[in-house]
Amino acid sequence: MSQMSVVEATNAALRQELARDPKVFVYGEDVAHYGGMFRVTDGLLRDFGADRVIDTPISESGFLGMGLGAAMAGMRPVAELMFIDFSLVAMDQLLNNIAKTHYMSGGSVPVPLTIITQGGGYRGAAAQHSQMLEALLLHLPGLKVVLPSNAADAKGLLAAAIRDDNPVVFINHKQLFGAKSEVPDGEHVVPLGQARTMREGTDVTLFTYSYLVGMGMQAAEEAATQGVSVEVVDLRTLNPLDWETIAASVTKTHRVVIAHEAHLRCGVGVDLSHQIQSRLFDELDAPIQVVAALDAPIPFAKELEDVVLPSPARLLEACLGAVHG
Amino acid sequence: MSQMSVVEATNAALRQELARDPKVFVYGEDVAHYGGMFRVTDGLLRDFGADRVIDTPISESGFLGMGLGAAMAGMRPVAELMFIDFSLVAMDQLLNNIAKTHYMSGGSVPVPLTIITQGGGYRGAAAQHSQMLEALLLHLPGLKVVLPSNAADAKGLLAAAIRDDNPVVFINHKQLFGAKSEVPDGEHVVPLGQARTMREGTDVTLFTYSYLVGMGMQAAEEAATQGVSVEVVDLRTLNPLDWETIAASVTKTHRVVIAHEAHLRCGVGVDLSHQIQSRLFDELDAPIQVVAALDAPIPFAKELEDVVLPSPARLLEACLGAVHG
Amino acid sequence: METSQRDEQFYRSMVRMRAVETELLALSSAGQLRGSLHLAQGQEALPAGAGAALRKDDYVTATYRGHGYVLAKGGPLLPIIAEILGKAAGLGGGKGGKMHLFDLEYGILGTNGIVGAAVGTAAGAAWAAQLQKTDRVALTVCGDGALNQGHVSECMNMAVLYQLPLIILCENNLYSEMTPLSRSHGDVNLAGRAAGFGLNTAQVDGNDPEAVYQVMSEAVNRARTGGGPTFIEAATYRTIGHYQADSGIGYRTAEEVEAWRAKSPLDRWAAKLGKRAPAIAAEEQAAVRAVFEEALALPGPDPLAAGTQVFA
Amino acid sequence: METSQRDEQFYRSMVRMRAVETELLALSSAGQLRGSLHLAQGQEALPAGAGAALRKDDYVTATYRGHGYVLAKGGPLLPIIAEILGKAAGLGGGKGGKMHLFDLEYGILGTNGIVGAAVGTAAGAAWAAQLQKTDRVALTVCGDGALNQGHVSECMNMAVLYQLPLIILCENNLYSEMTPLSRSHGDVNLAGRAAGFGLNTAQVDGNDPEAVYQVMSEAVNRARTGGGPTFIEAATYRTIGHYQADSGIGYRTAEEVEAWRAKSPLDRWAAKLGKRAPAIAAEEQAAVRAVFEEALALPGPDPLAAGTQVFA
Ligand SMILES: Cc1ncc(C[n+]2csc(CCOP(=O)(O)OP(=O)(O)O)c2C)c(N)n1
Ligand SMILES: Cc1ncc(C[n+]2csc(CCOP(=O)(O)OP(=O)(O)O)c2C)c(N)n1
Ligand SMILES: [Mg+2]
Ligand SMILES: [Mg+2]
Repeated sequence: MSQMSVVEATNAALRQELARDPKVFVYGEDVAHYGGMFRVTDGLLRDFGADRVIDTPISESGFLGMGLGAAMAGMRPVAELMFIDFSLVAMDQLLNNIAKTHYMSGGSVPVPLTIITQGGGYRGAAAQHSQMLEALLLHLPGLKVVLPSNAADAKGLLAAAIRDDNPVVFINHKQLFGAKSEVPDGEHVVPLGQARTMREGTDVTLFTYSYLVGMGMQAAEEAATQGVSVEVVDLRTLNPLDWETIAASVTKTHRVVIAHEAHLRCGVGVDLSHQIQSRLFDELDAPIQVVAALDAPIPFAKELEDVVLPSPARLLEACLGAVHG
Repeated sequence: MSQMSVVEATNAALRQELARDPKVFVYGEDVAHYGGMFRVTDGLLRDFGADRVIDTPISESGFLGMGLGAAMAGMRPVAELMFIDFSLVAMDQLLNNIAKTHYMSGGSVPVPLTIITQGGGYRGAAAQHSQMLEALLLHLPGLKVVLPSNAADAKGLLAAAIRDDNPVVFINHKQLFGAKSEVPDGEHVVPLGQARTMREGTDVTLFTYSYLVGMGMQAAEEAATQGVSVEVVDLRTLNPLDWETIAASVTKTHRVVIAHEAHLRCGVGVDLSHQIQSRLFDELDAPIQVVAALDAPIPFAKELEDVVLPSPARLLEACLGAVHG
Repeated sequence: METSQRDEQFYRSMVRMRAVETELLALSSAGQLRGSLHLAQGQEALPAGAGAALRKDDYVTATYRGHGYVLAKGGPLLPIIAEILGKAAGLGGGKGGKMHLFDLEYGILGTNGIVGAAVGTAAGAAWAAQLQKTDRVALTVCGDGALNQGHVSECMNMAVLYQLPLIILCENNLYSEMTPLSRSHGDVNLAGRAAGFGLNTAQVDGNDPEAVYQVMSEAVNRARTGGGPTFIEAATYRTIGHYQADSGIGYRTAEEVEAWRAKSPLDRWAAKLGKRAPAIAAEEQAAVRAVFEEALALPGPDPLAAGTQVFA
Repeated sequence: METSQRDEQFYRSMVRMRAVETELLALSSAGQLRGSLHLAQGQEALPAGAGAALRKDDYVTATYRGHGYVLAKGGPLLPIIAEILGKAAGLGGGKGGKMHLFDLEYGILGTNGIVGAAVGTAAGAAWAAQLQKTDRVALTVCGDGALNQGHVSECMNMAVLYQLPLIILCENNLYSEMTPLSRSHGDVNLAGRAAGFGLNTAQVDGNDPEAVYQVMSEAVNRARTGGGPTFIEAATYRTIGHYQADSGIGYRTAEEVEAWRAKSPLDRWAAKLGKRAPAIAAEEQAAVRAVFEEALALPGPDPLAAGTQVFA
């Protein structure tokens, strides 16, 4: 085990996979010579060479399309999208092409393409640089979507993503980049599709992921002092979902809060809420609550951003509300 | 009243608004000289001239961005996106720019831009020409989204959309284009945000919109012969939602089915399902069911498309299931 | 191959493509084929010439109108036709359909329903070939109108930047759907636009398979030997409508269509082959008809397959 | 206006912009300013020269680095600074922030955080001006790197097609973030790329406000009189990092940065104005400082405003 930041752990996964498989190459804006805007690709060019680590122009649609083609032609490309907000200039490649190719080809063409990116707010980056857009990627079938909440998962899930024969979008959170925690040394792979129970509880389950896992743990601790036992589950992978862990927890606590930073409407929260109520209706002792961003673009000023984005207080309130009604 | 197809009614709304307001202009691929791939803009160039009806290159990102700029500069542009599937090449303009401008400007810059498009399957148009993508447009705040189910609404809702000071996406369904029904002559405007109860019922409410309204009516009729009374509500506008009508119906029937053609995950169905269960939990006598496309891209072959897309039989089954458990 | 042999090959290829389209149009008119059908009558010289310049292991991506390139790549006819007809034995098991033909074995990385989108795929395959240090090349086919998709511009720049072994074959048939070049392009010099990105460029009579073959061969050779990408502007015309429901008239004058019909590559090559032509044509047509008969009799996909193969 | 008057105006404009950036950088370093701060030190001649060539009712869109153009458009300073500081009295009530400045009265249709995205907005405003039969023009400012966004290519073509009264001012500062032109552009001749789309083009020393003013005036005049759009490639350099956390060194040599510092337009114009310069500079700096003091004392937005103004 070593103490590592999420950036270092992400870098370690890229190193691990570059060393392991000559088909892997990493590319994106400023990733090679500069080492990545967020240092995620630091040193890779030096250690793996110019054929494995490549700078691109600011052409997300073009270079994701090229990732698709390269994947079809036998490579295992890892593309960096600097901010997930910029996925919107490449949505056609992501959703009409990358996500659909395997199916449209009748299963004959695998697309082992990984896209690493980051999202999230809380830093005054305003409406176009603070978003969480995982729901857009989940609505149309064909992409796996992964969001680690800590360094060990960043390493292990990214390794699994790169080894997966499907397109996977791996989303870090900018607030977690510097967060240090224990990461297994040597080969470390965390299978996609396994949620992780971060804290056991009996009164209510809080399902969450990414940066809000930490907030959820805070809220759970505070709730405990108020006599409410919160189980916190880090979903980790949103497609595939770990339904077993989800169902087991719901049938234990009978009360559910789902929290994420993205917007409410057509988001992951309402998605999971519906799946739970439609499959486990009789298990529910209270309405499912979803904590999400308010229905407004992310504002710049702190006074406003604090209101729009979820806070530990809102998570706590939802957990207590689920129990006390 | 006149009998009109949805295409004719859409055309009538464009004529009505072009005649009414010199700031309105209509543009898109093949819309002017040819009169539109689906004849929606037939005759407009002849009747309103080359300054009001304009052909564009195949540059959806560019021309929607231009619509935004033109709207900010005092026009009321109406852009046609030939298929909603192509919105994906313009998502950055739609979601990072058009949807956010009014808010980012602190309310100082209105964006009276209307986008007309069409979606939907059931015609063997395969994975890239059969989609319903309204959920993507709803996830991020800032766009109004309208989907008529008949000719009268097509005319009235489009007129309201063009008069609205906000960006509105107006989505026809390709299966409805030829569907004729009664349309009020003369000025006809249907305010945005009003659902319409198409059929009263007492056992279960079916919330739906667009092409599936017709399927819902069919299912309701069949259910009636089996002793189940289905209330069918055409949502018409997905943002804003008509919560009053929705809540009134749920508190009447206590059982809910939501049906749409789009995919399930992070779609409109799970969205509405969550809103209903979180606000009206105690009113619900049964789990809410969502009928949606199966989790696969829309396949080409009829045998497969029939399975992936909702059918009257699946709607009926869901309604009966909601009642009989 | 000698010129005379090539002439026969071109003619066969063009006749085969026309025969396939004739069968498809008949099926579509009879209501036996779902969805839109984008035919390429008048443009057959392009796949014929381009296909002959490629190796089996080279890559190809093309448009919704690109089935001709799939045929010309040399793979067996039955799985292609079966896919277009939506059969279980089709290349994509009936899931993809006409606009989405994939065949890894023959380097077919997709025809594509989104204008311009296939250019990125081919550029990426060219990138892979380069990184793998093979001498494979990638061909992507797009229309004149597709140049107005930003995605294509992005890829043109990257093709030059990385000196990719890529050929962009632009079928300039003067129209994007029903809109002429003059109402879609600020400057109708397409090769000039590509040259502005630094691409090698060439212009060619797209109705002459031999000319297409020559210019393609030059571009392929350049790409194979590290000379970078080439943009080829090919002048051509579809003598039929944009898709099965379009008459092709109204937005184009009858004279214009007639003038281009007179330049039909099939007729030109029939004349070239002289007396040999009818027998060759009959042979190809019979072969195509046989494949259609076989394909039409095949079973459709199992409905249970609808939910499979979303993921590998 | 006479040249000497203009020289003073340019100098004032550049000093003002530098003073604003100096204040912002200090606030950011002190942790009193949220988010990323993209400064334009070294590039001040461009807004100074371009702003002088525009009327109040002309339109402007620019990048995350575009606050200089907002200042140079002539609107009052306080609401601009207040927005950058996230105050209720800011142009956007604190909702937009630094990267999203809008002021309809002065034709400011947005600085923009998405590379290239603002080009469409300006092209659309130019379209509106044309359709409304006014003689307004629109200026959009983008970087060298932004040309690699497909959106920009699409708009270049449409600007020519519709002969829009649009000026695309491309600030070629040789880098997109930390990546030099040679690793992002297959062909580094940016004006050449634009010419391939049929745009009128010009190249200019972007560190010379008078030269920028002249070339802009020509383009503006052409646009006002129906002569269509112009692409201006301006050679310049940011002598500071890409954003506040970037030293600007490492991916650029110290010599390169120094060589460009020596071409600083502020120094050049200070020398030009001679003895008059220090007093002018002091005056502008004092004015800016006063505005900052006033703005910093203003209240932040009411948290209740967070959910309002999503829709009109
Ligand atoms: C992004 C996108 N926009 C619009 C369309 C609709 N569309 C299909 S074909 C076509 C015309 C394409 O013209 P061109 O590139 O010249 O090719 P051609 O059809 O003439 O072979 C259009 C606009 C599409 N498929 N994709
Ligand atoms: C679509 C998109 N991709 C990437 C970015 C991240 N980004 C911000 S500025 C920048 C560099 C832009 O370079 P250039 O256009 O030359 O402008 P400059 O910053 O040099 O003024 C990049 C890549 C972005 N904001 N938007
Ligand atoms: Mg064409
Ligand atoms: Mg730059």
